[in-house]
Amino acid sequence: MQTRREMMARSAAVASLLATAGFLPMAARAEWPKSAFEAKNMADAVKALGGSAPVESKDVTITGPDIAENGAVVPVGCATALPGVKRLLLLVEKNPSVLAAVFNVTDAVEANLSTRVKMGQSSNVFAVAMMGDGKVLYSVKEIKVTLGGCGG
Amino acid sequence: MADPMRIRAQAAGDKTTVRVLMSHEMETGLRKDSAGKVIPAWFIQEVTATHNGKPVLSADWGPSISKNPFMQFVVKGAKPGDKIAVTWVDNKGDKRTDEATVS
Amino acid sequence: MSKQILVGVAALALCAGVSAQKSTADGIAEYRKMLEDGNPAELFEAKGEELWKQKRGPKNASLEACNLGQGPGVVKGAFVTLPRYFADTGRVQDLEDRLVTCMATLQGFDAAEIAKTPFGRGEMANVTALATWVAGMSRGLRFNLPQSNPLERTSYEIGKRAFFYRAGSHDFSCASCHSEDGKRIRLQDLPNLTKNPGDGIGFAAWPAYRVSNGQMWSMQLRLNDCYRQQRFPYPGFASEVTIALGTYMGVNAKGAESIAPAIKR
Amino acid sequence: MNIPYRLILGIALVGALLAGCATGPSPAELDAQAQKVIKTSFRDQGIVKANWLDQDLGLSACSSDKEPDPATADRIMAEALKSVKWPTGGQYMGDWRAGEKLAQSGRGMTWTDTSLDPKENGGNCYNCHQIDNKEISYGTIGPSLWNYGKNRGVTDPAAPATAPIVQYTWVKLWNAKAYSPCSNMPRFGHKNLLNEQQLRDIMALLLDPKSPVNQ
Repeated sequence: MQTRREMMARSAAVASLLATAGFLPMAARAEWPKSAFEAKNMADAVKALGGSAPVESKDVTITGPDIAENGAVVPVGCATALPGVKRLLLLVEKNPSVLAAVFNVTDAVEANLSTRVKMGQSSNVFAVAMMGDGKVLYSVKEIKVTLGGCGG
Repeated sequence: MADPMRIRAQAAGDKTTVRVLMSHEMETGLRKDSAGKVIPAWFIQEVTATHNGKPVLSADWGPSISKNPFMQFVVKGAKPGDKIAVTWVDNKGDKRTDEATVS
Repeated sequence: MSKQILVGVAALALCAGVSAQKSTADGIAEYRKMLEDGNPAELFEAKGEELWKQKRGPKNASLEACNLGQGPGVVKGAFVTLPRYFADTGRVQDLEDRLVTCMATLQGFDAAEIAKTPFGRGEMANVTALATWVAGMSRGLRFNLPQSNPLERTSYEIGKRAFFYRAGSHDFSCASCHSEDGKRIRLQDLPNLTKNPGDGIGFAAWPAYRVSNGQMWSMQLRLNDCYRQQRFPYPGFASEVTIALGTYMGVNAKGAESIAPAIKR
Repeated sequence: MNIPYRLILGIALVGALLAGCATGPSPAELDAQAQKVIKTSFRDQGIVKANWLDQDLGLSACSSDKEPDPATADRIMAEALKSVKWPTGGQYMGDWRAGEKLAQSGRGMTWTDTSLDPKENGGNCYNCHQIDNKEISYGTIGPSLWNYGKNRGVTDPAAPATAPIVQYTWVKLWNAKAYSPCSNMPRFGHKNLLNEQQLRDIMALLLDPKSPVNQ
């Protein structure tokens, strides 16, 4: 385990290395997909990312708890074993910004990602896989958000 | 300058599980302070990861990602001693890169 | 629970309620388990370690000579013996109070100024990060507060009395919520702090990262917010009542394994 | 070693014996020290004043792990019952929907709140009680109130036959110490935590046959 001082010293070097290497995904994406994050539902978000109409599929998995003790941090994951996946998306149906995350995957990583999202209320959560052949597949899970604490 | 990330990269067989914790407010832009003024949006928009300098993953995030974000992914073929680096960039243009050695 | 089941047997409707409740409890347990891997408290531990080693303050010194009760610079094992009596200050101190003493004597910070700073700001945020790291250095160790000094025993007795002291608009005391086994507020389990609540529960879990607001909470902040919700007036940082309560809970937790810093709703 | 034996004896009998074998301050001295520590450790903050630490008879008699003696307990209950104000015009029932909202809210009377007006306060009910069983997030410090009215046979809260249970419930909400000297329940009416209309609304949540609690 290196010390953080070393890590910080290295970070500048790493950053410049990435810049000179011409960081491919960054260059390819150009910029943050604002319209997708402003979409009010899953279909619109997928459309804004250039995808077709999503179809429910058992080949995409969404993981998360049935009940979250607090909506501020809800652990969720998306995965698929299908070959040729380009992007994995996580969406929370009842959030003001429905799209939570877009993961642009390469062959060097598994199509299996986890993060934590905020949920304002109980809601459906979607995992979407955008495939290389143009197909868009999704699965859905309802996560309940409970009221916690004394509320004072 | 933003606080450092915590990156743990652990190899098991030919797969390396990477867990990243980032120090960030992830403010949605929808909350109000005690005086009723809207707190401006401030969140990480882009996350990228490299394995020995080679890009393996990038992500676009919205304000729905939790404060002090966590992300887990699995890199194929990474071995102990390899370097995993993660970079984030937020909507104000702040960025931070940290690196960990696969154990 | 057994009482609930008995009542359930008497009334079918209630019985259904119990089984629904059980699946809720399972769901919450699953949620908590999922959060354990990747506790943002780690970010604060890292910051605390750096603050401990960094030369700072008017005297441009690190905290590496700070005596937390195990000798100068000894961090491992200190957390599970605090609060305790310190001869140099002549009083019983908890971790945060002791850290402020070290910041004042070694680094030249103004202790009274730090004590007045709101939680999460300036040097107070640094005290919290330091406490988080110091606590983490005793992860897996068992609580064993000394009670050999008379002031330590007095602190325990005062803490016990403060624990049961009812007041405020709602007539609450600490004991209103924390003196019986198996109780909850909403879905939150309430540790019984009048005795040893077990490994990693109650006193053995704080500092903790609070998911609800994304903040790192030290024991002082934990007690401060308990008193807020108890509808009590504002307890001063490291005031005698907060340290006495720490002694009471810490002595009661004897033998419990520390999991601090934990992650909490 | 006869010290443990003497200790056990001391606990089993009276505090006087225990004091006899203790080496530090006596229990009475510790009581006085604790009072002093409590008085000096807190300060005013926002709407909450340091004098909120002051105790009446009931609170001081219920501030240890021991119950008050029977005479004191009787006095606390009698004084509590005397404190109860009955609703204007004998109107006990309000709107159960408003009652449910109050039951859900745990707000009010902390130093981060800004008003002492009961209108700003919640009832905190779900913090400690199961009420409508559709709400899964409920506390267990108090008993379940699911089917509160139904279980007590209330089909018409205005009927004379139900008057005793209606009045009992009003007293419980106004000053729970009338029935249990060290009750954990806040004295919602007596301490002006909820106003008369708010209490009526919670009454309806518990007793109205149309309330979801009684389905």
